[in-house]
Amino acid sequence: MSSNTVSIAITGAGGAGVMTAGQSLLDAAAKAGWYGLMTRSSGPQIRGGEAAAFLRLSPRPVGCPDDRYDVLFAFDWMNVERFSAEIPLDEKSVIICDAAAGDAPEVMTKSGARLVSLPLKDTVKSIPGGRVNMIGLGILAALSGVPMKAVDAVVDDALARKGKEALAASKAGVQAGFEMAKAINVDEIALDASGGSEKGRWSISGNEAAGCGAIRGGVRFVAAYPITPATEILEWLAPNLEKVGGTLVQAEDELASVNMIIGGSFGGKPSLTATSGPGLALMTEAIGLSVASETPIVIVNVMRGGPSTGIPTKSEQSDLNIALNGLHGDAPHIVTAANSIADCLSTTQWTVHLSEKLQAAAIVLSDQSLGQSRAIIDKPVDSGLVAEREVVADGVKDYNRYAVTPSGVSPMAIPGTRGGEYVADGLEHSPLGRPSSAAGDHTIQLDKRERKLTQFDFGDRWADVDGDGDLVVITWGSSTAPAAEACERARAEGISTRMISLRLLTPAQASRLEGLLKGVKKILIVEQSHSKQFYRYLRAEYDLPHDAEVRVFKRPGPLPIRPGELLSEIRSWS
Amino acid sequence: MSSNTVSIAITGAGGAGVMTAGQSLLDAAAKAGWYGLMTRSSGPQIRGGEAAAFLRLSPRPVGCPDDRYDVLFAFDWMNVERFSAEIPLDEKSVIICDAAAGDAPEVMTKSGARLVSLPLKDTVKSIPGGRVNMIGLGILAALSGVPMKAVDAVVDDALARKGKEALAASKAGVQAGFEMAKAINVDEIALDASGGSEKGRWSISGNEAAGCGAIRGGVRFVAAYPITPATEILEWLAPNLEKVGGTLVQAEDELASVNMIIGGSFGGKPSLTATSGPGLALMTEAIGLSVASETPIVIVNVMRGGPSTGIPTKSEQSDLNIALNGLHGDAPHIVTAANSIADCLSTTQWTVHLSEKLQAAAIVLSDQSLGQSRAIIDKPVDSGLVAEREVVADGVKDYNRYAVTPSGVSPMAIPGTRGGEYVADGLEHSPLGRPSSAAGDHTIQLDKRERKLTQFDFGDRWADVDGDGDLVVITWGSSTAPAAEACERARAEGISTRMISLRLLTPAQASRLEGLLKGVKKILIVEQSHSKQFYRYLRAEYDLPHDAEVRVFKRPGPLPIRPGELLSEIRSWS
Amino acid sequence: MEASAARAIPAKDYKSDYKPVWCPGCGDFSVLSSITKAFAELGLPREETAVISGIGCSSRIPAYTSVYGFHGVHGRALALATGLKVARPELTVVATGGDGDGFSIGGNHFLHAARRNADITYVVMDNQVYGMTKGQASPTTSPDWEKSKLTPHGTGVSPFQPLAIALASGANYIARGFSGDPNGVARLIAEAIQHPGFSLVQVLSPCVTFRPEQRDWKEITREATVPYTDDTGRAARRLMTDDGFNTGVLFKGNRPIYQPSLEQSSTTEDLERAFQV
Amino acid sequence: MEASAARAIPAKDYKSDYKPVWCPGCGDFSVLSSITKAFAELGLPREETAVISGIGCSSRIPAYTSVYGFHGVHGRALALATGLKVARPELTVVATGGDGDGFSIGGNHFLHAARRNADITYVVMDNQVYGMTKGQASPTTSPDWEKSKLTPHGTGVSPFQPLAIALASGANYIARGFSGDPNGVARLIAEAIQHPGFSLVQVLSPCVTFRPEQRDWKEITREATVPYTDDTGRAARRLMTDDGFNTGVLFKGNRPIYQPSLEQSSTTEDLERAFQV
Ligand SMILES: Cc1ncc(C[n+]2csc(CCOP(=O)(O)OP(=O)(O)O)c2C)c(N)n1
Ligand SMILES: Cc1ncc(C[n+]2csc(CCOP(=O)(O)OP(=O)(O)O)c2C)c(N)n1
Ligand code: SF4
Ligand code: SF4
Ligand SMILES: [Mg+2]
Ligand SMILES: [Mg+2]
Repeated sequence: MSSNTVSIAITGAGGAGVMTAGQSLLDAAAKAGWYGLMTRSSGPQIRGGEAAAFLRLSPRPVGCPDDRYDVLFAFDWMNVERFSAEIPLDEKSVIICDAAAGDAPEVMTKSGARLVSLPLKDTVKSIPGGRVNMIGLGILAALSGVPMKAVDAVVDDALARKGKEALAASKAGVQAGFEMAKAINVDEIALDASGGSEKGRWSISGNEAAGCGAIRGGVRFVAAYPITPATEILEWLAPNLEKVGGTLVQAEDELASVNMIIGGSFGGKPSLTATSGPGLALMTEAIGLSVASETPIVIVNVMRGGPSTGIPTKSEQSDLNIALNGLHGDAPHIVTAANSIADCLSTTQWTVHLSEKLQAAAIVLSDQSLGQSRAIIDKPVDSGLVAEREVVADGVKDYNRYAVTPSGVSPMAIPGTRGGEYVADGLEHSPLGRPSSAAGDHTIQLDKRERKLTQFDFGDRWADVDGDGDLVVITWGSSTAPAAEACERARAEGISTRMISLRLLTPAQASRLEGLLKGVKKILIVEQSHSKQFYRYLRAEYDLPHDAEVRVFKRPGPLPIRPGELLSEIRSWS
Repeated sequence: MSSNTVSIAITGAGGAGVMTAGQSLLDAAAKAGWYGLMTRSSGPQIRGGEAAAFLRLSPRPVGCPDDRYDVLFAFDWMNVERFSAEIPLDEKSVIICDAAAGDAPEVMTKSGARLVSLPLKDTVKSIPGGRVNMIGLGILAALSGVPMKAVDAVVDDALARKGKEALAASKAGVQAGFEMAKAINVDEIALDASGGSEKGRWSISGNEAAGCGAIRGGVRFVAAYPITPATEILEWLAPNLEKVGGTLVQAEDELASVNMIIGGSFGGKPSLTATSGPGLALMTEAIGLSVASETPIVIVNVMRGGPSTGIPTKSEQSDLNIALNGLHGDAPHIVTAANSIADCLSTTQWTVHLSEKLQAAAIVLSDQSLGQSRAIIDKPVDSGLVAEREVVADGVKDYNRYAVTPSGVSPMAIPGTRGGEYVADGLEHSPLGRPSSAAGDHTIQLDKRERKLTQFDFGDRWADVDGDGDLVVITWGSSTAPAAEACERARAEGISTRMISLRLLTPAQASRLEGLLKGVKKILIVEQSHSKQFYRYLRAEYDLPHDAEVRVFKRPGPLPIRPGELLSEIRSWS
Repeated sequence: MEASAARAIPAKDYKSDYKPVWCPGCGDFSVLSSITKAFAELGLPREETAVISGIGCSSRIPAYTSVYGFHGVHGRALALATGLKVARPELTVVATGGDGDGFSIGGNHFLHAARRNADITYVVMDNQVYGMTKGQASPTTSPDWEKSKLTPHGTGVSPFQPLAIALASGANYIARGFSGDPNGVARLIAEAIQHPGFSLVQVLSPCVTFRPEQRDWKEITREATVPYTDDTGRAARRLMTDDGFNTGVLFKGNRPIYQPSLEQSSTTEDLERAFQV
Repeated sequence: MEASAARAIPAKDYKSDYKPVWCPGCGDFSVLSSITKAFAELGLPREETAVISGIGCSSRIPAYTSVYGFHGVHGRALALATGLKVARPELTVVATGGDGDGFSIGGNHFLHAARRNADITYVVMDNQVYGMTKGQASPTTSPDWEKSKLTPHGTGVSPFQPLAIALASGANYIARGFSGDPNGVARLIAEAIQHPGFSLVQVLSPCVTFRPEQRDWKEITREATVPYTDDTGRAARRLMTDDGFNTGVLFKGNRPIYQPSLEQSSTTEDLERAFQV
């Protein structure tokens, strides 16, 4: 809802300070008590190429980029066409650029946006040690309505240790920017600064949130191999885990990392790894070992463009297939999906809890757009869900590791437990854990491993359900925010819609979803994949009402699905 | 159809010669112009433990074990209970055992089968150098109606190089068996030996057939890592491939083998590997590379019990999920399934052809029950389908490796081709093959890779369809033979049924299958998995008629699905 | 560890009552005895000990012991063992397996476990063949062995030198034994467990089924005459020129051990403060 | 190969017109030049030459050449290169990549490619870091490098010794160069291509972004004073005690090459006769 938010794109060559400007603006908005979201984009250069920061600020929580940008701030025009598809502009948009940067390229101006050229480089000359990006920060703060005080506080925090002169130069730059902004008529853009409230706000990326959720859930052992766009989970965990008595091992590859966490979990420590598609592919054999041996592990998979190496730095929801069905044999496991940056925390925490409780392999799906974006959110409430593995006590007698139980969960012996000595096995086995190829044992254990998942009551977290109406939008993961915003806008227009975002993908909660879909006439499925992976999954696992019309809005990455596109879809159907 | 076939189980301790007796009987039946099938089973010991051979002989082609055994021949009772679930007996069955072996165990006799105890060990004493299993061979040949002449010919072939005395001893043993058999009333069991015809019969296992199909299809490079139950494909290929100018590399692991064949195929040689579930799991990352780089490869996956190491020596159809959906990203590829031992040849050959034609990654699914069983079949007709890759000519100009074409197939340059120098890439790329993260390039290439599969006319081989009626059995792979036999029997009882066995699993031929299902009221889905993988796949990919009742007959391995079980299911529904 | 109480456990009590699937005469029977003897000699509490393996005939060993164990997937024993050891440093962790499991599919973990040098003992039953899959060449098979249908003219490839590779990778204790000498092997394993860091014990363990000629190993193996060294340069030269049949300890080093501390210094709330705006 | 015609191709024509994504100053620019110089010196026909890589900054190199190439998945360059070479022995196959790609995730293929000894040249741009993923420790990173958030106290693990491992595995030619000396590296690569079997050329190639201190390498690297040896024992000792900065050829061997013959002796029908009853 553009009226309530402001969206800003900042672009420039490497070294222009695009990210610093964007990050500072986000921080300042947070200090002012607003919410916000910042995503990043850059060219193919490893370092130092053109970069873009995309911000959306609002006094209300913000889940995804808006349909359009109010402001494009271009430090220069270097390779800006690379980003043009990501920066929808229109006649109400303002393009601000440095007068020294030359003519704005056609791909930007053809939108009809108002072009404001300002003497940035010239101005900065008059500020000793000043940098253009601080002027930009000042302009953008003024434009968006972020109070000067908040910007100052951020600059103070960031530059305190750089010395007085640097600080003064930056502040002067920001001030100059504020002044310059007056020349632009900004009333249509700027938000009311009074909307904010400063209570317990967090600034966090989805990857940090996943790491934090892991620790809250009780994870104390992590082994992993770096991969874009999951690495930040590990980079956050490494120094933090050790503070709470855990540890992280950088493994030689993903085969090692997943087997290491099986070892750590066998040793009684809730264990986790994080990766992305190519790494997940390498892990599936051992995930099957976790399933067969009933050794709980959690894998956070941060999706990127596929197939193969694909588009490592961009988002896509195309690892759904492999997460659900990528294991050989009949291998029931858990797949959950985080549907917002904040939810990366709570879904990871919940998944650790489930994995431990059910002695199951569990995959949390996140993606690049959640993991590598930073949001200002409310401090997430702690669900209190932690690892609670069912174990046997020291001195246990006649222990059967894979005993048949009504719940399907068999109490586990942790090394150190006398009488519990057993051998975990990936071969099919008897209740005692001895290899067996007997049909009876196979069926008993297959039933047990299935039962522990299907009989468990997963509670309300299986999905987020919002609104009412007989047009239902079903979606998941990062497509949730645009879908939710589209539904909200539709409702504002009088079109009643219901939004269902599945958090628990498998075991499928068929009766729950089917219950919600009774009598529904229109189903819109929204996903960011090329081959309709989510749609196929829904068909396979749920009886969608026969008489409902089902439409699929799907598109692969890298471009985000925007709320307005979905709104059009909904409108055109009503 | 018991009336037309004879089924024999042979059991005994390691060293008793169970397999030799079984194999000789099968060979003799073949010499007599019959068809037959032999499967093997053994205890957990690596070598030298108890073993069982299961035979079914008939003047008509035989695709699967029967519902029951006419004869159980037990050299001894060592751990025979291990096999009891695999050997259904009834009052009409005959159990033949050595008088010296002690009492028959209750698990065998409770069937009510007639017990005939013969002085095998005693008799053999009178034959210098004689072996009990040759007496057994004689008895079983007589019981099943295989003429003495055929048995003699087999013994001649097998023992010629062992010297005259060994040969004489064996023949004497067989002769003694023939005589002994007269004491048993065999009229109800023995087939009419005249039913056979000796024209061009082959004796082949499914794994050998897959190897042979690979060579017929044009495969000239193989890299692989041994794994049960796929190894025999490689063991057959290694010495044979080199004779036709190809080669096989034993790789260090499956990651190497799949990447090696991508290298071989990039070099222009049709390339293949063979594996089973755990190996396939390790290969999925690189299969994605084959998809993205459009380098054709074929993987024959011989399924075994899962998940994880599971039950390596037993059959199950539970790698369907991973074969269809085990790749990360949107990665369209080909999955075919062989539905008989002979079809392992033609489906592999066809798949090589498809993979090369469409520059696609292709998985052929077979399983342990096909791969490691041996059948007497008609010499398979050569379909003439071979590798025909679309390539560019030497001296090509302005070459774009990933050029957008209507078919989706872009002509490939093989190293050695001047002007064709290009870099194959797993990163998303432009038509020229340069890395690109642009939304446009991604969509173009995703569309192209999908289009080349969906637009291709796969012809009639997509499924085997047999019979008519509004009860339709849909199945695949090794479940086809029992389903086909059940349908045949049902028709003989006047229940009209149609059988559809899908050979092409993906790309799904939706309009073809849906066409066949129009107006159908009863659909019986048959598969050997625990989690209904095939059923879920059908739901996801096809619109099954809304008003049809769908039932699923599924069971995991290791026990085979028997025709009679399916017949009961069909009967109870009619 | 209550040493005296624990020391009371006789070797046979470290064996389970589960009958091995091995062929009669397989060298692995004797390696199993050596392992249990070593455990008994060190008086290891059963519940504080774990045997981790991959897949292969030799990798079946955990089930035949009475300690904790993990029979994982092919080639990944050392990774799993590393995770266990790092997460639970107080346990004695012994990884076991075959030459195929350890040096072919598991080669990368072998390199990196040796280099990382966590306190793990790795016992490899080397029979120069893939026993479990019925007789293919392994990395240690000599190039001219023609009995596998997969390599009908032999592999044509020089054998893998596990000890030289272990040394170059960073292993801290390197020894070779022969399964025909179970007491000698038991001593090597006990010492390997006691020596800090990554210890490799290669045990020549005949596969009587697929490599019956290995019965001759009892004639060929001999105790090394040169004492072990702690000098990596000298050890490298020696191991590169070794014929593969010298038994005993061949290298003992003092390389740094990998074991991150698991002490807690903060609470989750402390960490979370960093997110506050 | 039409040597004289081919020899006419200047080094720059082995470069493509595609701009590298590398950071300004990255050592890999110079390695690219060395590779193309070596190709030019040997007069390799472009269409008979292939450069195969995995994933990493360094692994981007194939696209910057004008010969055939494959930018595969992380860690598998040598496997892919082996398949290509065995299937098409007449091609010149050069594998390239980084220390992470080759020695971490690709370690097993490194071992076995060296052991197999197919006629491949492997050029590793060693910058002791994962450049592409923004600066984590690689196997060759020194244990006390604390700049990666993943290992905030350093890895604590001894660096991987690629040359010693290559030797122990069976490589046939082992050399080290420094990207600051592009002509020297070009010579090593050319010689490596000509030398039969598996050749390793480790090129110290600074990552100016994540390891700016590596600019000092130009002061530290030096030409090796001892000439190379063909004696594996002596080479082993030398490489185990080497400090990692001696450049030049360090080992040249005569180990047997892996190249199955591809001659045809039968028809498919001949083979099928074996199935006839
Ligand atoms: C991923 C995978 N690939 C292949 C196999 C098949 N496999 C099982 S054991 C084995 C080799 C075992 O050789 P080794 O480790 O030497 O053990 P041995 O049987 O000789 O004791 C192989 C190839 C497997 N189980 N998993
Ligand atoms: C299976 C897989 N795991 C992880 C990654 C992420 N990744 C890409 S490059 C790289 C490391 C590259 O390091 P190096 O080979 O040293 O190359 P450099 O960038 O330093 O030249 C990693 C971990 C990946 N692409 N695939
Ligand atoms: S096959 Fe060889 S290694 Fe395996 S149990 Fe038998 S003798 Fe031992
Ligand atoms: S990050 Fe390092 S290795 Fe990568 S391009 Fe930049 S300087 Fe080179
Ligand atoms: Mg072995
Ligand atoms: Mg590097």
